[in-house]
Amino acid sequence: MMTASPNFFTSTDQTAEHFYAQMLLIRHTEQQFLQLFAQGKLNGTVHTCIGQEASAVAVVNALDLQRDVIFSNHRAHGHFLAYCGDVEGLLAEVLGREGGVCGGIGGTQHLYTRNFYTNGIQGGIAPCAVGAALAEKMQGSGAIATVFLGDGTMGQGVVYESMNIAALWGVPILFVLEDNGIAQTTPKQQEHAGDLTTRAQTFGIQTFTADSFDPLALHATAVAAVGMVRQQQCPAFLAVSCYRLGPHSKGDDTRSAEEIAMIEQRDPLRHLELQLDPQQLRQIQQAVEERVRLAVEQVLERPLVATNTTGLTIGRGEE
Amino acid sequence: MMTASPNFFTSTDQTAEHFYAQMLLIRHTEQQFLQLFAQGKLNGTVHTCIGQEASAVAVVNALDLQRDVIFSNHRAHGHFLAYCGDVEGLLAEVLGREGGVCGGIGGTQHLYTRNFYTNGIQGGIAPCAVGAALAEKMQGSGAIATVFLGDGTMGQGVVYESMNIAALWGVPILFVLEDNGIAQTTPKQQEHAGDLTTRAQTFGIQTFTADSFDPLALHATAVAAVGMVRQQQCPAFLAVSCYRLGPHSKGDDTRSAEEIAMIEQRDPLRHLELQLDPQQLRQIQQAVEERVRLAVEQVLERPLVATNTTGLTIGRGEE
Amino acid sequence: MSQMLTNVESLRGALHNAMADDSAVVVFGEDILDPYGGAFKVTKGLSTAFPQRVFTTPICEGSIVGMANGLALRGMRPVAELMFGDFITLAADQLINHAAKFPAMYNGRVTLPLVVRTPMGGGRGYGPTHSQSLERMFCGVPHLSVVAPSIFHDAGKSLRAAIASAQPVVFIENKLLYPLRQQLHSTATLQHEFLDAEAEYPTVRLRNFGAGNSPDVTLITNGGISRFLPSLLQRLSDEEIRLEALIPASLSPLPPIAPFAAAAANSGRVVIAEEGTTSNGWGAEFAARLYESCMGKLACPIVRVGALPTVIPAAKQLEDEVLVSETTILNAILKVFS
Amino acid sequence: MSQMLTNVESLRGALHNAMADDSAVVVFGEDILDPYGGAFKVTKGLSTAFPQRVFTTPICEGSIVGMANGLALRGMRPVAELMFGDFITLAADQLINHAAKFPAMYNGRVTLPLVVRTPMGGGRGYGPTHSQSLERMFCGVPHLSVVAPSIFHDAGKSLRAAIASAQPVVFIENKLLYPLRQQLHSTATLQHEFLDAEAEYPTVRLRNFGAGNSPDVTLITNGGISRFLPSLLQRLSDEEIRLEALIPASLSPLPPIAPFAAAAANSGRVVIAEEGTTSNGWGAEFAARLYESCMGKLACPIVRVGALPTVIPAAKQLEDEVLVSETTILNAILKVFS
Ligand SMILES: Cc1ncc(C[n+]2csc(CCOP(=O)(O)OP(=O)(O)O)c2C)c(N)n1
Ligand SMILES: Cc1ncc(C[n+]2csc(CCOP(=O)(O)OP(=O)(O)O)c2C)c(N)n1
Ligand SMILES: [Mg+2]
Ligand SMILES: [Mg+2]
Repeated sequence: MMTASPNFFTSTDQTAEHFYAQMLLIRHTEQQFLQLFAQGKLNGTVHTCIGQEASAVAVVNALDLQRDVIFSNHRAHGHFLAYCGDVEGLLAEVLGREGGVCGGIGGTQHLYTRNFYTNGIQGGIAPCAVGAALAEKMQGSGAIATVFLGDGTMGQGVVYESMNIAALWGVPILFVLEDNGIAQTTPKQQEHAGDLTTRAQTFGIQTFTADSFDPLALHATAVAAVGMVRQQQCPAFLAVSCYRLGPHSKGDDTRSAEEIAMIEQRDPLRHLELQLDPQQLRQIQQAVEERVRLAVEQVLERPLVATNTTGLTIGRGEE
Repeated sequence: MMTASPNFFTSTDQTAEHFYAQMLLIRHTEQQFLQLFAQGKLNGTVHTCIGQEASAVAVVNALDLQRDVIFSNHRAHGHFLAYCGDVEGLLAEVLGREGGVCGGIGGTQHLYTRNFYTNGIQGGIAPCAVGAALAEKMQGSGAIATVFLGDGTMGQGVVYESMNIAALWGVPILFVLEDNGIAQTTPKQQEHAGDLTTRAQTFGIQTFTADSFDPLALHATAVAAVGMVRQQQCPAFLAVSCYRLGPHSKGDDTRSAEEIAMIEQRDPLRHLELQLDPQQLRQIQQAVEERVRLAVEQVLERPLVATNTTGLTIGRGEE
Repeated sequence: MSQMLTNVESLRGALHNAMADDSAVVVFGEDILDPYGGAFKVTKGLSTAFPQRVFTTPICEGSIVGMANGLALRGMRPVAELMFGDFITLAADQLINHAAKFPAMYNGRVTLPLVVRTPMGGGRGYGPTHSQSLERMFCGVPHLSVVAPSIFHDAGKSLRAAIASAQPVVFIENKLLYPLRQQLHSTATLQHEFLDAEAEYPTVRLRNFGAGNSPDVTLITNGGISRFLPSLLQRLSDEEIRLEALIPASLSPLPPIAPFAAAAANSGRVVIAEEGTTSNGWGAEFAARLYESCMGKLACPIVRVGALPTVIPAAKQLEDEVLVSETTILNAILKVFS
Repeated sequence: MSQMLTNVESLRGALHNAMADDSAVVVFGEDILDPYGGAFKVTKGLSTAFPQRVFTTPICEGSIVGMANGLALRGMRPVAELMFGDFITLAADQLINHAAKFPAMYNGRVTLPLVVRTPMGGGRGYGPTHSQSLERMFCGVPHLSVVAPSIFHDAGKSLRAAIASAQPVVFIENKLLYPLRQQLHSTATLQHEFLDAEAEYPTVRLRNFGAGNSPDVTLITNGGISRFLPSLLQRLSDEEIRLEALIPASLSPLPPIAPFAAAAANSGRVVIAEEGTTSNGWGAEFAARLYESCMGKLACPIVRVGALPTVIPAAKQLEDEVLVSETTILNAILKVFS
């Protein structure tokens, strides 16, 4: 049974309750960000992954977190937390408090920890991920790389360059398309002609599809995809259909109330709740709530990050 | 019957002898360039389309040359001559003599005349062509745009961005892939994973394929593709398989003697010769030889282009 | 005097009027359709008014500018929006090797009336890839103009001039200026005039002192930095330091240097402030030209201020430290003044 | 003294040795495999010697540099070749928003030992999109180095230093230098020394006069322009004009200005020559810094020479007119000398 220990979040248990706990942790953390922003305690912006937590949890748990490399994007909090569970490091980073994973320089869109990297330029990270996967292959580490891309990001040509090279050279990389059907405010039909998954196929890349509404099934598919990438040392493409429940960043949601209501019906958290024992559910909920509440409290008590942060003075910056 | 008049080259006759004459004119002009280079009379470089003349002639003749817009690349001489037949304008441009179509500024890779544009950056012209086609559509001119791309150029992501937009917005553009199986020195198998034509299909673009070995059949296919683009106001993709008989630019051919010998078997000019009446053939050959010889003579007598060329002083350049 | 427009209102109005006046004007960009109207709302209302000529695009900045190039070559007047100025790197090839090349390399036989609008600048906590001022990379590119109105310019008028231009223009907007009101006239404490009112992109001269006096210090700046000036001029006025600020809207090519050199020689003390980093920045060229024209006439070296040479951090206090502030400029002025 | 290597030999040797010394070095680029060995033959022989670590790529400059970024982040030492420097626009986003950002924005917790090699420069009649010197766009980008050896530098040694560097380097080669022999020692008529021999990318000092004399004119230049210097120094020597030329290999960040300022103050007359256009060029920053450090010590304004502000034409006589020649530089020197 799930315990409320602070690192239940990084256990390797792959059960419904474990996934639920991780997803709920992400959900709560994201909600905190929106609230902190509303309270004026968060400078800048955030793109929350509310509604898409299952994709983060199910895919990241299919990886070998000791060695695999992850590249993510503007909507990275879920991937980050599923990877390392470092709520405080993330909160501090976004809130500009001491102990942020990038010393407050990166902020929400530019996160780094261990083998986890993000950037705020849509698509540009794709060839970086291919290069990283190639490095792992050349070094014989057995690791693979995974890169998360949104449906809108599939508009960038560099993604196709990357798929071509990955397939041509047998690079062990998993392209994960998180297809929430929207890019900022633009629905997928106004972004793309044809079908996104078959685009990957034409590069000779094997594709997998799954729905985030069923996290365990998605996880099984991700495990298969990851296994293929690792064993065959070649790319795979996993299209995850999911829904963004919240706004793009803060208040910028132009979708209709009906559409949002429809999307709420597809909330994978609610779906998982039905599968769990009510008592266990409450226990997890309490544990997660407590975890996030304490983390926020604790991080808000930390001093603002000091201005002599090393990142700013390295190399060229010393001039 | 074919006459030796200087503008037989721009007649709208679409017969084997007409195509042959145009192809031969291109072949001779290209050979002159290589010779002039060898003689030290040509500064810089040229990429000749020797072996690929059929693609230029068959596709360009499928267009409405009064209004359609053509975008080409580094290997543009054939497209240019098939479009306007201006041997002198091309020679003068590449030789830096007066009367060059771009005053000697552009040179071989940067040609412009009327509705015909080229640039030396692989792939970058593709979105320009989409924009041009969109302009024609918005202006209701009935014109379409055509863009010539090599197989190697399909490595550039911007080509996929362009196909996506063209398909999404119903832009009347014909993408012509001139697939000669090589990019500079790199065979297609080292440039691409999967199949190039199906890549276009996944954007919902209708594709056509043809072989330049049979110029009349290729022309018929191009006519069908152009007709579809114009009538349905949507993109099409025409994959032309062809062979580069000459080097990439000057002496840089790393292919084996056997490979070249094999390619020579696929010379569409020789193939067409078999279909023509021998007497007619000789007449065409003489006429073309004469045309090119005189053009070269005449252009070499012109003064070098003067240094106060207008292009260099417009706008920002005046500073 | 009637209430001045904000910058975003001025730009929005200019786009509306340009589209109404000329059916060749087309507008492109990511998420620019109503009701959203673009990330910074400059295109708000446009797609409702001109549904046939306003296009929301896929996310592909290279092709956005590439398409605009093709439209411009074929008789349209495209105005492309890049959502953040940082993404202009993705359009660098289309700007430099296409837009800035076609007219000249085709020997002047085509025109390329392109406008690429994009918001630059920090101060909003968006972090390293959403806060830069990268326009300096495009300054000095032959056959390409870089234009950046300040709050003392009529931004909409500058945009109309860019749209009317026969050559490609990178049009820089500043995120922090959008909500600010333009200040186009003199006030009791601040003299506003144009050095060259008839120029395509005029230069503003601001003074915190009256006629008959000469300035103590000359400040040359542009774009977003202008937001500090109303307060700065007031503060300096309180300190009885007479400041003359010159604010060109054309960052590249630079406007004729003579009036700037005359002003610099007059005060003998010059500060150049820009929002981006100073090394190889806009101000480097300006400084070099001023020195060339003012040999022996400057009392002290020109002081250039700009962002620290590093990334722009997300955390507010770090970002404040890296970016230019009113205080940075004030200190530079006090430095040359002393 | 033994025959000096040509630049291309020097660079090729450095790549060989770097690959032999460190199995983390990987080399990428278009058409770089043997027997062709790259458009300019710098990689010739490499794929035969190291078949597992030399990759010919599809035509996709953005992803070439992007991949190199990923390799560098994960412990490799990638050296990417862009076939022509003009195509660096296509990699601008990977250089500026990725390579130059990762180490700093991740708070110094990653390194990014990337080298992007590319040939710049005209003079070969390749026309507007194959002849530019675009490195100035990357000068001043924080956390990115721009390095360009001259014929008076050991190009291979500079390349080794770039490969050994923990941060990203744009390494500029000049097309016309490839076949020229490096000149690394003094001759009867030309004094060669390094200002800062221990620096990562040292600055060369050349003089056409002996010890005990002071220079009449200081020339500051870099890269491809160095090809004019042997003849130019000789010609000036014949005219009894004493020239001191300073040739930094690090274009950005600039080397410490003090020795340059001392040299400039010593002669009082400075010419800066670069192959690209001068507006907002490398020389603009150099000039601005020199002026700052030499107030009152220069006899006349610094003269900057570079390409005319337009495209680089294909036709030889037009190209010659647009690009810097020995004569252009000579005239500039005579101008400041008089
Ligand atoms: C190169 C680039 N262009 C544009 C943007 C602005 N932008 C940030 S997120 C976004 C939408 C992305 O949509 P999608 O890829 O579907 O991801 P989602 O937001 O749905 O997770 C846009 C346009 C950016 N960050 N980078
Ligand atoms: C952006 C860019 N990258 C590289 C080159 C150099 N280059 C010129 S032609 C060529 C090969 C093109 O191959 P392909 O597209 O197949 O056309 P082909 O030469 O076979 O006609 C290359 C790499 C270029 N001109 N532009
Ligand atoms: Mg999406
Ligand atoms: Mg080819």
